[in-house]
Amino acid sequence: MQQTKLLSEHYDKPEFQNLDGYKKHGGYAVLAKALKMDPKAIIEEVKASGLRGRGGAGFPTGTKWSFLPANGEPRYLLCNADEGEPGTFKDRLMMERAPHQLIEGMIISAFAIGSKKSYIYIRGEYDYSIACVRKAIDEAYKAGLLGKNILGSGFDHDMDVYAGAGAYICGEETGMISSIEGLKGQPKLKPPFPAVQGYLRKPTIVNNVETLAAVKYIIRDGAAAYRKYGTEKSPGTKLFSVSGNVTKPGNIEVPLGISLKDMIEMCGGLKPGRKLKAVIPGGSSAPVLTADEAMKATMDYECLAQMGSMLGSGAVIIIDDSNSMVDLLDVIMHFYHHESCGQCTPCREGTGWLSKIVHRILKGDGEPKDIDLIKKVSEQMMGKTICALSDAAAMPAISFVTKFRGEFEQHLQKARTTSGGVAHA
Amino acid sequence: MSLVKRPSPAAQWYLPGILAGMWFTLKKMIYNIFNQKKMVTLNYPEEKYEYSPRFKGNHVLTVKKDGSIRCTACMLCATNCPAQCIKITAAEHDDPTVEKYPIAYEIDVLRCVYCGFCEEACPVDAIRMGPEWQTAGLAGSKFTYDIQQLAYRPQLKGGVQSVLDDQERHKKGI
Amino acid sequence: MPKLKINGKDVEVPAGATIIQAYKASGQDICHYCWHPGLSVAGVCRLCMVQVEGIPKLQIACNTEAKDGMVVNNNSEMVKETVKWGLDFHLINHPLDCPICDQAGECGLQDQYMQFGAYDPEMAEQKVKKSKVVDLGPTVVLDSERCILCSRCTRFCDEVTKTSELGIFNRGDHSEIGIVEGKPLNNNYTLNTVDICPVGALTSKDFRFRQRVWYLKEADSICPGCSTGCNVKVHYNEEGLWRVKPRVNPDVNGHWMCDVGRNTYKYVNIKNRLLAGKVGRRDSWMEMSPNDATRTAGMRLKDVVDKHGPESVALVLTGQYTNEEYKDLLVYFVTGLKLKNIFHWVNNPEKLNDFDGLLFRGDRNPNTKGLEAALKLAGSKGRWEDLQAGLNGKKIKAVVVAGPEDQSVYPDMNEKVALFAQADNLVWFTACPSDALNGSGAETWQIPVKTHAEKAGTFTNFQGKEQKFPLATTIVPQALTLSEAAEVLAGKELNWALRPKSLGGAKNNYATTERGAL
Amino acid sequence: MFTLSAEGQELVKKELTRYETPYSAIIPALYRVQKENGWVPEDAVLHLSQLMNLPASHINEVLHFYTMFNKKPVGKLHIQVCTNVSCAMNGGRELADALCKRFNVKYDEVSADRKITISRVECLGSCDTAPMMQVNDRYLENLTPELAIKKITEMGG
Repeated sequence: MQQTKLLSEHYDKPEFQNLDGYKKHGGYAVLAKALKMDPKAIIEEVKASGLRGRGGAGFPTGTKWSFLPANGEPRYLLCNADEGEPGTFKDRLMMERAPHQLIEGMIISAFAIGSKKSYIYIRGEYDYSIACVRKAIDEAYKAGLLGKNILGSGFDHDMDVYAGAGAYICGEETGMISSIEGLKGQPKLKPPFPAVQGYLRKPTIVNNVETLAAVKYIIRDGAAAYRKYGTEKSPGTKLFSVSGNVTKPGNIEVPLGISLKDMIEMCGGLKPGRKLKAVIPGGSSAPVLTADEAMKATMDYECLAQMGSMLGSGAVIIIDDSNSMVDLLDVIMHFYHHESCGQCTPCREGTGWLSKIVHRILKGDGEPKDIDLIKKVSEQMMGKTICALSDAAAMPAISFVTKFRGEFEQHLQKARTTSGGVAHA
Repeated sequence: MSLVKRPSPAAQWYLPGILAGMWFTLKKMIYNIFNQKKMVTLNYPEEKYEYSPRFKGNHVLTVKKDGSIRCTACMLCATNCPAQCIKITAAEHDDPTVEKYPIAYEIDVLRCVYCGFCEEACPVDAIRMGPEWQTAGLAGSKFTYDIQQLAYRPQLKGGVQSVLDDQERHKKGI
Repeated sequence: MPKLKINGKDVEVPAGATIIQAYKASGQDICHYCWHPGLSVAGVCRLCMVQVEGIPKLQIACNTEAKDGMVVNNNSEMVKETVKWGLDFHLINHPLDCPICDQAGECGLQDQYMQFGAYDPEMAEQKVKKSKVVDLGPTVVLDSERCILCSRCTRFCDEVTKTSELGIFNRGDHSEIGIVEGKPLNNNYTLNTVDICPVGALTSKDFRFRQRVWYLKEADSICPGCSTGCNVKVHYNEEGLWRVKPRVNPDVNGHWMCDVGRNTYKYVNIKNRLLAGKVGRRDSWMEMSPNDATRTAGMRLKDVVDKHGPESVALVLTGQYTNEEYKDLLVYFVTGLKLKNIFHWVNNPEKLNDFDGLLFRGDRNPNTKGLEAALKLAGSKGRWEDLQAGLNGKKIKAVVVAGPEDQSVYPDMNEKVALFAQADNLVWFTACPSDALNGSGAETWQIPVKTHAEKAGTFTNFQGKEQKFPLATTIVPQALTLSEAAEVLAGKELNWALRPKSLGGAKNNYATTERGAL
Repeated sequence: MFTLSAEGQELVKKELTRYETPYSAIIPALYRVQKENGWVPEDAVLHLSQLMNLPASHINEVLHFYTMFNKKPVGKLHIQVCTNVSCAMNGGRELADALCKRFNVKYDEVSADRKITISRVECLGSCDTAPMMQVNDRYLENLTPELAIKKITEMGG
């Protein structure tokens, strides 16, 4: 199967990084078109396209935009490029290879929602991406694509890059707003939602890099053309970051709804002699799929939701039978323990607790009741906190121990036999 | 008018009874002289009876391995004491892991009813009731035992160590 | 005014109120830590979970606005289970050394665990170790391990005092409250953080380890520290007062009080008090009961008035007594002795109108307004210059002073004693002994009086608001109130049956203290 | 006490007005401190607090919240090896261990010659090239222990 390259069409052309090269491939033509349109029409177009947020939650973008209150308050557009979800690297590539594509999409979106200022929040580790985007913004300012009276349309817009400093939680939209406000990146209580009171308590829209870039293509080709890709409820193409035990890991752009089996094949399949054990379909916070489930899965929001997992940010992690699931869960739990912001108690204490239990099992000190305890603790962490990090930690924990219970039990068994047959009562 | 009943003539022969009693005493005395080990009585105060270690006698404050007092001055014993005979003054310890300790701990043993509630209330095994029971004294004021008396009186030979020490307790996550 | 149903009970709350406020209004229990009515909503403890009909997920009551027709409950199994687990999460890294902890007995975690938790804990992992006994500033000590990160104290410093000394550093379960080195928690409201701390993480250096809270009783009172008149609770036992805490009164002090006001309990305690009346002058004093001292003073005053007329006696009042006392005293002096020389001793006139913007005022008397009103009623026109002139010209032969209860706020104590001692006779009502008085050159009566905690009465605060307070405890039973003193001065007998008895102080065994060698 | 260079202070002042709220300048200011000093010492917080006229506790909160600010001294080469899922599956942890062994340094500590600090970090967003690591701000990808050691030695480690 071939990739369907919409966003990643010119990724391999080095000149695409520069304004001139970008313009050669039709860059900023869509912006000129959009600026002549009615902002409401752009929102309607995006709504009609059925574009869903590519950051993880999959919320329809057009609907999100229409939540903005119709008042005279200044609005902000924030681009979420804090790509922290383990397994995800699609936004980094876009910012490095096609920064202008993002900027163009952002100006169009800002025009649609009537925002005069936007920020691109890039995680601090992406030093090169920050440099690329900064350079591209400078070029755009020089070319009159940003600043006052863009392309003679009378629309003013300023854009800036804000570099994070290493916190997964800043990928959560309100956490990111806190971070840009110069506070700890702790998520804020909802309600009020950011669309009503976000950055500096002003109406704010937060969108993922890929979402904003896709807006450009929706305006270029129209909603109907965009809907040609993908499924009815999950239209469009999506960048998937495939990693793990495949021979050719990397970014691929495919229409939503493609089967996971095809995707694995597109990435060169598994290493010879290895068998598929499990797939994490949407970044480390997505519940894991067993090999059987993975063979049946199609990569769209609905199918994965039906299987009890989620598409998330599109980070597909392929796990073959050389890995121990207990070990992987330990890695994942350590991650969430490390990244919990420490605000809400269930998450702050629960992630640490889970991490300690799983680590204990891994080290051979597990007790039979631990598996059920993991489940109980995780269930109590679900939906009890301000943001979804608690759920993100609980979901993989529950899915790992239920779907691979045998492996965990084996580990406990092994622990008992290796420690001289003395049961840890 | 009361009627006095005279003793029977047989009862008037008291001498055999006395002699029988004296003979019994003599028999026991001779037996004891030759079987001193089997004697049940003690030559108190030269000899003293050893009560079981679980006897609820005079209080002992236990000490840690380094000899410092175990008590954390939580005052649960004082709160629990039905005779209200325990008086504690707490203070801040220099060592942050100890936090709080008693600078004064007094038990008025004349008031104490030896119920043992204090040792039951103690969460850190700092107070115990020992087998010591002979506490005669000449002055009433001598019966207010202070820390020195409770933890380090000479009979205790440097103090009673509690089973668990702080580090061990911490390791167990208590 | 939305009307809603809470656990089956109808409640009406003001518009914009949250469900947790509705719970408080309805008088029903709800588990919570981070929410505090005087602070912003943080919503981090996740314990005030409620089930709102029509919403599948549980909601936190503190951040959910109460809407008309809502049906809310927190007694369903699902909520109970969640709260139970929420408590378990709080206790995971909280040390279970309650006996050592100074908060035990008034700890939110203990109370709510007993009420809502009471489960069998399943946590068997090592607890996270954090710093203990951290010195945050001159008044507060922190134990990070006990902290449950409810963020009340940081919010207090950010929102109420706006000094932002405290912050939560690090993240996840390594988060710790702390200060930046070189910026200690040092403002006039620090001890409020101790009050709002639901656990024993923040403790007051002044109270820490001094008493177990279950030995203390509390009584309502009014803070005598300044003219704001914060509503407080004094905590006391038979040994005396141990601390002062604020009591909620939205009209006066809200939820808070200042650190200066919290120190007002100290001079009340017996070791700082004048216990017996003292009559005499410099270096030669005779002790007698307060009652006798007052009676002899009364006789002397009558003599002076009889000989030299009422102009020869001056009455000096400070704003530290209750309205009732002023009234009784003035009745005796104005109608009994026909006195016109009545003066108001203002301790620090230049700072009188200072205000720190929150609670603390420059007028360090609780009842200046009350005294002014009483003086006005008595028709006093006493100007300080007249007093000075009268004393200098030896026209005034006797001065009666209702001296300050808290002498530390009267910096001009020495000066004024020297001034008044120019008269031949000086009758001074004082709660605490004073070196200045002991050096008085006039024939002086030092008469011990009761402090604010030992009498019932009314203070009028700076707003003109009259605040009644009851008698809390009795520290010096023999001391008199000014009302009683007025009676005794007039030659009447006190009703001894009604006078408070001594509380006995620390418990003693007579057998060990009174019986000597056998 | 640590102070920023005149140039650094100028930059911080400029950042203060760059965003809508002065608080937003905290992260850039801390970055600047780290750039000048290699790590952010405790007293830099007080310095920034005076310079920026913001509460020191807020600056300290931000400093301790984000992992990219070094709160302890680090070596000239700060080697951050990713040990998250994809890298762990492809030998990231073994790579980190091997580096520690080769350069004789414990995790998060500075080597004896002050040149190297090795840390294990969470996902750096380069999962397709696992295992990978970041040396200062440079990504090194598709590594094996031997390759990594070679590259570090080339960079002067």
